[in-house]
Amino acid sequence: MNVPLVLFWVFGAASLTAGLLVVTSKNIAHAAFYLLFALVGVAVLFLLMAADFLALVQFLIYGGAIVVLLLFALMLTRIREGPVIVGNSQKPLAIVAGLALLALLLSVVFVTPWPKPATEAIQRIEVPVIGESLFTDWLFPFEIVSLVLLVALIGAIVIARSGDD
Amino acid sequence: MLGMLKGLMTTMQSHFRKPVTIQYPDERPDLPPRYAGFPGLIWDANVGEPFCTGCQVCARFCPTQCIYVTMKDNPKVGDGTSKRRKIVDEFELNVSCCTQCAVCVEVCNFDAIEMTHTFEMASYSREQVMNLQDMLSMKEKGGP
Amino acid sequence: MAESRLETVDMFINMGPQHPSTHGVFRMVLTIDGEQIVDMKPHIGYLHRGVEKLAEGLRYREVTVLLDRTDYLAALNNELPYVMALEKLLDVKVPERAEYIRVLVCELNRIASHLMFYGAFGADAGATTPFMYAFRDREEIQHFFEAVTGGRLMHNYFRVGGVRYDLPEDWRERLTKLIPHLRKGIVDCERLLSDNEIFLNRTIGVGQISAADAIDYGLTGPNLRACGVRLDLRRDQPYSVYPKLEFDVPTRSRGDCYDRYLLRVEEMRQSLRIVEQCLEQMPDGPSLGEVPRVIRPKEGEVYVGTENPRGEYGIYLVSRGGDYPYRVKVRAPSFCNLMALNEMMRGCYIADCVLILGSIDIVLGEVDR
Amino acid sequence: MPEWVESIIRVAIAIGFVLTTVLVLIWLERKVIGHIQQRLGPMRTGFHGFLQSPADAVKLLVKEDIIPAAADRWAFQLAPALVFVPIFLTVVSIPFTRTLVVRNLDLGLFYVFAISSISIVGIVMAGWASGNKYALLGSVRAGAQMVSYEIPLVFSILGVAMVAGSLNLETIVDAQRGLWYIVLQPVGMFIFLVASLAELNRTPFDIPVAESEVVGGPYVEYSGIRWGVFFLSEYANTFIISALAAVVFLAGWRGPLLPGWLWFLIKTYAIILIIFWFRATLPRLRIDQLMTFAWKLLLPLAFVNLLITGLYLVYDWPRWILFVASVAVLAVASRLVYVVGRA
Repeated sequence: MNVPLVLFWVFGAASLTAGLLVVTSKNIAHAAFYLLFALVGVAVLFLLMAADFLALVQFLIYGGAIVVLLLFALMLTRIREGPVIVGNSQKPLAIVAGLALLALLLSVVFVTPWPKPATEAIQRIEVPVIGESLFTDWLFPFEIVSLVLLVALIGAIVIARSGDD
Repeated sequence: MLGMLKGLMTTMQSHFRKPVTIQYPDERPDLPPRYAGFPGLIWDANVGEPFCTGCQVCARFCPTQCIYVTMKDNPKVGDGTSKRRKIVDEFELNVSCCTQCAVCVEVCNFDAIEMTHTFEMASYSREQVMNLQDMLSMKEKGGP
Repeated sequence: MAESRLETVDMFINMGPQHPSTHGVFRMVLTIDGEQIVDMKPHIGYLHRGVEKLAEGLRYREVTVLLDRTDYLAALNNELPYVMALEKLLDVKVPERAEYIRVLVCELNRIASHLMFYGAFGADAGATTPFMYAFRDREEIQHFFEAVTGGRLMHNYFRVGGVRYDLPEDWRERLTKLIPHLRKGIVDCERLLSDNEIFLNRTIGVGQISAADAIDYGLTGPNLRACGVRLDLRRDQPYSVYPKLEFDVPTRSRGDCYDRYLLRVEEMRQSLRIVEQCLEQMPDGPSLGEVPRVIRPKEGEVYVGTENPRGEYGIYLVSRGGDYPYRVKVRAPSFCNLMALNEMMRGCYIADCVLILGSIDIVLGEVDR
Repeated sequence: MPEWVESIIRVAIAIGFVLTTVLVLIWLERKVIGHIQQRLGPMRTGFHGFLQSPADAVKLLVKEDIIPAAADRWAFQLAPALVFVPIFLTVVSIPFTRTLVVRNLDLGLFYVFAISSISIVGIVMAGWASGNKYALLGSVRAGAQMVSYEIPLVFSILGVAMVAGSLNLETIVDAQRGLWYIVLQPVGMFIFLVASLAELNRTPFDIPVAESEVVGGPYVEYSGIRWGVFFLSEYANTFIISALAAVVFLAGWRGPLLPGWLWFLIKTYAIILIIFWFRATLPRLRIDQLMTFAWKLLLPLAFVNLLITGLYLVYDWPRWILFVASVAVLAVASRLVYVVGRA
């Protein structure tokens, strides 16, 4: 039991618990706060894997921006108290979709040839390497993703604006 | 940007000017002679008694009715030292409602009240504020 | 796609009576959509002391004490219409020196009041220093008042037929020192805010009201003149010695917060001009005319309106004989100016609403009386 | 001594230093603003009121801890910590001198922004949990403002990272041998200062806490030491941002004659004094003008800056061209402030 392993278990468990609380918590703002803890926990896990750039991005984008935006949306749109939804016709479909996602993720976990622990040290990836691979090997996917995000952004603006006239 | 710079220069200049505030209890404000603090009775040094005869004009004219005066026969009339037949017995000023308007000074027929320079009336108990006989200045006026 | 619009609910927010920038105990119930104001309902009366009713129980000479406390930032300006009304009822002549003293202290008080506006307006806009600059200069004026009237804020100085005391012996030295000080202070004030881009952005076009609307709502004083209506009772219904004095009545055209601000700064300059002329022209003579010892006016009623720093401050005085006034009605400019608030505020932001209220320059003591 | 014990001691010293600095800063600000307003500021406690801040701190500590009935207890109590912790974590990577640093991180620059961005959630949480409409308004304002200003803030400093070719703060300082980056990146410095004022909620961008509008914003319901923690974090953040600006644009500990830590402190305090000066002079912007300013002026300006810096790097221009181009951009921008603001 070395320090990183203890930290891994602590933060792993913490982010899992926080994640569970996100979906079970009744108060939607609380859910957003729990989400923050889940995301920060994941960031720490990244740190433990020596992916410090990724960890900081996780902090900045997910912790700082996404959660705030979520809270923002919550505060600006007060949903009037409606009838409590008990049953949902989409439930079976949701179960199927959830199971499918689980299966996909599990297959990824088991299929990927992870480096065996203790046999080789985890390689620290320098920022320039990330930058270079993003702009050479992965340029096309990178641009596609950017485009998709841009389209989503414009779409959101269009939808938000449509009611204004 | 220029307007903001102008403002910034102004504040920079005033930073180097002398502060205008005074450190109050250590430095005292310099009060002009007319400064109207709480009213007080004036002492007639020639006779050794206040000018006030307790006629109650001030009490009647006071807008906030904060003055309470009673009158008594002047013991000094008998031996001829004083011409005042009546003299003030009790003079009470309710400081908590006196507005320092100086109407009492104006209506007084004997010029027996004046506005003192007392303005510090903070105290720890109501009694100290209410009982003013000793807090009012009996300023000397009209000596020989 | 109409349903997909995010549903937002208007929020009610209660601004005041304990809010730092409602200038006293004013309360506004704002209906806001995000940061924008949909509707505003003013609530007044938190400072109601029943001044008008109290005045009915006081002798004539005591009433000025109460009137001091209506518009407490320009106390001397409130006493003026009352004593003028009383003089009309009593047919008392006021000596010229007394008139000059009245104008002198009134104009100084106008400057003090406008400085107060300047400071509070700056504070509303979020700047801290204007307030201190304004108080630095206002303090000097109050020192002068201390020497002249004995009071700093509440003076009880004007009397039927004149003023209570003549000016103190050293008034000329004090005033000649005071005037350049104020002139410099106004320059400081102007340099700090008038050209500041942030301030311009915050105030230009905010809380605009048209001249026609302003007249309909009964605005008077700087708020009206900022819309371009040249109405100043000192010039249009001359009283006291104002006809003998030279001053301009500045106006602005847009009628927004910035114009109201700039107009008041300009008015301070004009008032300073009047003060200077008073200093030069001050005649000798008594400061209190021939006044009956007992003030008991004949039956009758009279209305006198004068130009207060906030607009037309009028006193409607009814006498049924006897020692006590039958009715003292105050036409309070702040109260009337406040009526246009809703008109100015609709559709602006919360931050603007504070500024607009500040730019109207109300004094709650006078609104609620 | 194991490494982790040493790190803890280093962190403790750094945090202790920042806490003391905060007390000094609060006193300094009150003095400076006092003198600007021709007052004296605090004078009673100690020499020229020097002990005023400790006295205030003691007062806050012994004050009753009030949690409003309408508040969301859990979030209300957590929020101060969520603001405080990230800000004090950022101290870790600030190099006072080459040796006086808790930990020299490779991603030091990025680290500061990434970690401090978490504190926004704390402020929003505070406002939401107070159960007060003013606090809610304030926190919505804070969220909007800080999220939007983070973008120009990060982009402004990217130019420096490009010129220095590193995100390591020590390397950046070393790269400024001979020429400070304020010369090469004046636009970056300008945007950084402006955006960090907004990040810090200081005048003219103190919109979230504007006392004349939302009476203290997210902190309205807080009192006692919880409020003190917010206050502390705010000033600590002021210090850290100024220190960062000193390191990144003013070459940190580099300077002739005087020892490095002194140079560092002089530069940091110069920037802090400028921030105080602004606070004493400028009125506050309105929320929509603030957003316009960020998105329509600062962000494009940051992009232009990046573009020029990129061109400079790619085509290997001489340094003076970068300087002249930057100054020209700044001049155009200062004109645009007016035009954009008016729109």
